Amino acid sequence: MSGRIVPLADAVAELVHDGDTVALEGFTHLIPVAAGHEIIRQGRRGLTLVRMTPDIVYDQLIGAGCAAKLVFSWAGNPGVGSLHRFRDAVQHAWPAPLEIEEHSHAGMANRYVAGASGLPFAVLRGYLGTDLPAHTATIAPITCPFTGETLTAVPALNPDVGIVHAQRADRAGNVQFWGITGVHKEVVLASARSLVTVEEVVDELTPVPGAVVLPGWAVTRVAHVPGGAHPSYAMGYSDRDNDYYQAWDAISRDRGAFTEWLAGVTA
Amino acid sequence: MSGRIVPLADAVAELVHDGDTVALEGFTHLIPVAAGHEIIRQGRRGLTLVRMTPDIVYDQLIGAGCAAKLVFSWAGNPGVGSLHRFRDAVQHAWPAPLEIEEHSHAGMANRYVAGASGLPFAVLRGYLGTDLPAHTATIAPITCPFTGETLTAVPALNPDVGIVHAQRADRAGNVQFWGITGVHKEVVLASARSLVTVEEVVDELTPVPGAVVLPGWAVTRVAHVPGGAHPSYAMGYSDRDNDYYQAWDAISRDRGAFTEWLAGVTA
Amino acid sequence: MSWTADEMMTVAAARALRGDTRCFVGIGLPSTAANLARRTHAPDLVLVYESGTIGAKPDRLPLSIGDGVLAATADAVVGVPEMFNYWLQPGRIGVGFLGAAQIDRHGNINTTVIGPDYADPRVRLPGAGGAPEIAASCGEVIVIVRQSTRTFVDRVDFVTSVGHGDGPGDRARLGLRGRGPVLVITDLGVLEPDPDDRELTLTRLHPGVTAEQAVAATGWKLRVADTVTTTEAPSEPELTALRALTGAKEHP
Amino acid sequence: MSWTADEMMTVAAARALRGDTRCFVGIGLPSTAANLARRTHAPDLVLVYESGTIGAKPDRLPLSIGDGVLAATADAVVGVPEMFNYWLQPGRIGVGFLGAAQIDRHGNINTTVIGPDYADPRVRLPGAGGAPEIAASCGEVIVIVRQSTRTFVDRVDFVTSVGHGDGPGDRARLGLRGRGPVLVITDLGVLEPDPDDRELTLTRLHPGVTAEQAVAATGWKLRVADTVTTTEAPSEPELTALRALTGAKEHP
Repeated sequence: MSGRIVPLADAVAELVHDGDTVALEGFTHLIPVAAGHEIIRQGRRGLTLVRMTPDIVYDQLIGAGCAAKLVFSWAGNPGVGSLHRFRDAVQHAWPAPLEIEEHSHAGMANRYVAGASGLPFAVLRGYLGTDLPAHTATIAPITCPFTGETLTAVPALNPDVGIVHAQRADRAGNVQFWGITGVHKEVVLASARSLVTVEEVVDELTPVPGAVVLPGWAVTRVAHVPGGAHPSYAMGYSDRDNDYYQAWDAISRDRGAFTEWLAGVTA
Repeated sequence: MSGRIVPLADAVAELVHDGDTVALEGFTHLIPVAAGHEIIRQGRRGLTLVRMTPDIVYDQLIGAGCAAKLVFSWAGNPGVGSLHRFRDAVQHAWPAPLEIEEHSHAGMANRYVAGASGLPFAVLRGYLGTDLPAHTATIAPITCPFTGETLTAVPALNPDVGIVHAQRADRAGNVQFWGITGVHKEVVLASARSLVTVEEVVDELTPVPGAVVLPGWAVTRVAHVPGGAHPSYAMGYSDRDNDYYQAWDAISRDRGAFTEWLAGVTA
Repeated sequence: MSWTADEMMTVAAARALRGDTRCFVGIGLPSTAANLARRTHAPDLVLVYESGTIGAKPDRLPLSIGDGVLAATADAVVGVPEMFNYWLQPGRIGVGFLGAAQIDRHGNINTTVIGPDYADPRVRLPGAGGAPEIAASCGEVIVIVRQSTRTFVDRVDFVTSVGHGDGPGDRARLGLRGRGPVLVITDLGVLEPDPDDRELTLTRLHPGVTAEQAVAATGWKLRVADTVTTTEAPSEPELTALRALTGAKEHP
Repeated sequence: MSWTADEMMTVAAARALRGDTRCFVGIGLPSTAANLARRTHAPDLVLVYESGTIGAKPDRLPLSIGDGVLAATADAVVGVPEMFNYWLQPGRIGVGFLGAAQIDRHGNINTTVIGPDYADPRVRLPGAGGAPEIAASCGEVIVIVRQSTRTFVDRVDFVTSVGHGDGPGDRARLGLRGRGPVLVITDLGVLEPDPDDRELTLTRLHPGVTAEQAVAATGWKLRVADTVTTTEAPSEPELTALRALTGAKEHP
């Protein structure tokens, strides 16, 4: 079973291919940033990137030219401001045009739920009266067969690869995470292949209040990457590096400064 | 806030009225049996009883004449056999006719999910090819607006009253339960009014691995009823009384023996 | 060691579970068989109970589907909606074990009512439980049921769970994901769906049982395979492990 | 003590939260206001963050919507799908706090794009996040936003979150559960929808601000209520609590 635990570079090389639909998730917490950097290093191109809250790591992937399309619900530097690489791609097609497919959080979360559930779509009370349905083809009305009420349907998200960061795995590849768990479980279960980077590999997963455990057989690969969520955090292991979020604003505003940052990652 | 915690008899008198739709849930574990007996004692009539797995306590409520209708997915004495009072009601209208609305577990669970979510219906891959849709009006086909695939819709369950048993509450009425949690959260959130009977009222809910906490403001009433799940169990507090499940078979087989049992409850 | 027909049936069912399969287990014979498999040849078998326990490793036979020992020893405990939606429905479970009050020649199962009139049943049974979606979504289904003309009927009175419908192509037409019943294990032998027309066919007999007995215990004209093999008798380790689980005294 | 316009805005927003309301809080000014309310006049206020924390009791201002202090002090932490489906969607949350890049005369909000062409925006904004469903499902909505002609526009370039649509009856027609924006709190004063036609109307001014200033900072011809009240200036306890939260030095 320990064959499930591999080095990060091997896992990314095995799982992520040009043109894939890839979701790196983590709602503020446990964002798999190191895995994103590895995708940049391996020079993947033409990815459809999926994420509820594209933030720094997606700004980096977009600026590095990995992405052809972004499926998302809120793209910003939380607490700081805009994502300048994302803006530059949408507004000026730099370094490449970026197609977008835009939803709300409720819609994205339910798309993952449908994906994890083996259903082709999910139903919610959402988007009604907004301008989103006019610009997003993946939002459609649906009628309740019992009450006749009109609600909204969104199609399932089933990424080729789902990637999250977690606190721990045991040697069999069972994964445990706690704190703000976001859509971690859903993205792993919705994806055809999955990678979980972890702070620590332990002999036994002792129970933790609020913890979610994903059995190893539901995960494709696990990689041991301490600090792999930086500048986000892993509750019980690290704190959020708020200064880095601030610093990113200046780096990302300028194509030159960004290119220099990028050289540092791919060196 | 402590006004939320009241004696069981008061809670049942306040929340459960003749003709109400009432769900007592608990998947093998944490079944609110004492609350069911209190409903019997208070002589409620014409109830629509909802429960995934009607077992002893529903056999008792049906035999006592409280129910006009049963909405369910599996009615049996788990590990023992049939529910004889349920059978007698369906086959011989004793003590009263019992209308039934029959689903599968997947359908019932999703009906509670829709109810808890404020949606009029849920979608699942279920019932296809079975004879259930021909006999249950609350099963309908629904078409995915994106793929054209036909799936199954079931309407939300929103009981007037949802009742569950739990391990603990704090004095503000926040409720905590762990182990097999079934559809506890869903039934409380789906119901217009709710009652949670608890083994213990504590000053503070210390975290427990695997525990679910329902904030007090999401619960209508809490009653302190140690042993209130007997003959089912409350993990960490009591064991399942398997002998009682066996013994119920003989009591319930015979109208006379049952009537004698009933006299003991209502005495 | 001698053994009963029920023990043979349980051992045969246990043997049908291989390696690290995920197995959706109901209480009763399926649970006994799955726990026996985990203690003998399939220690990595992942037991999944509809009460929400994934990867339970009970040290004794659970007495109900929601036995505390399941939650206490599981890799993960999830709510019932999650169990059906995230784990069963998408086809993550390899094998589903089902029982039956009636089973017909195409492996369709009835656990709802006996008699022609749903509204006025001759016998009211417990109903569907998790079975319809287990039968639909597991990679394959194994049925364990004692064989008699009362149970093995030409057409079930009520289709609670779809086996092979009316024959080839029906599962695909209905959009059911799994392969349906691949084995029906009884106290007499084993029936398998014919590869061509999906009719249940006698392919194996337990030691000491004749094809005539199996045919006589079936409510339709049971087809017998050209080659009928004989089940290997329960081994001493199998019986010892089984009796340790069930607490049964050594059989006379 | 003197105070800034932003401090006045935050204090006014905090005061709008009463008793044991459940409040859906976004990061930034809404979070500051909600935390201030909990520390001053509304200790039983239930803070709900879209990251999944219910009843968080942070001892400092959270720096992000998923700050560890929220999970560590919450009554319950749930997954994001559950937060939106079980807690927000059915209308369990009394008050939703929203910001805006643009807001129009009927309280509709834009946080998506500036400019007439969605496909080729003048400014690409972060997008919807949780806002459309917060605006739809909370009992009522309070908007906090600095007032300027750039932000207060006759018609938003993009409706990200519905306020009062095009006027009376639109929310009901759309099937939106909550009452929509009941207060728009700015650095100049407070706007409220007219009870009849739902147009945002100036009803209150912060101390030292004139109606002319508010009108001049609005991109449509702002209606001024017959009676415009004056906000009570921030009290010393309010300012002390606010500055303790934000770490701001005492103002000049």
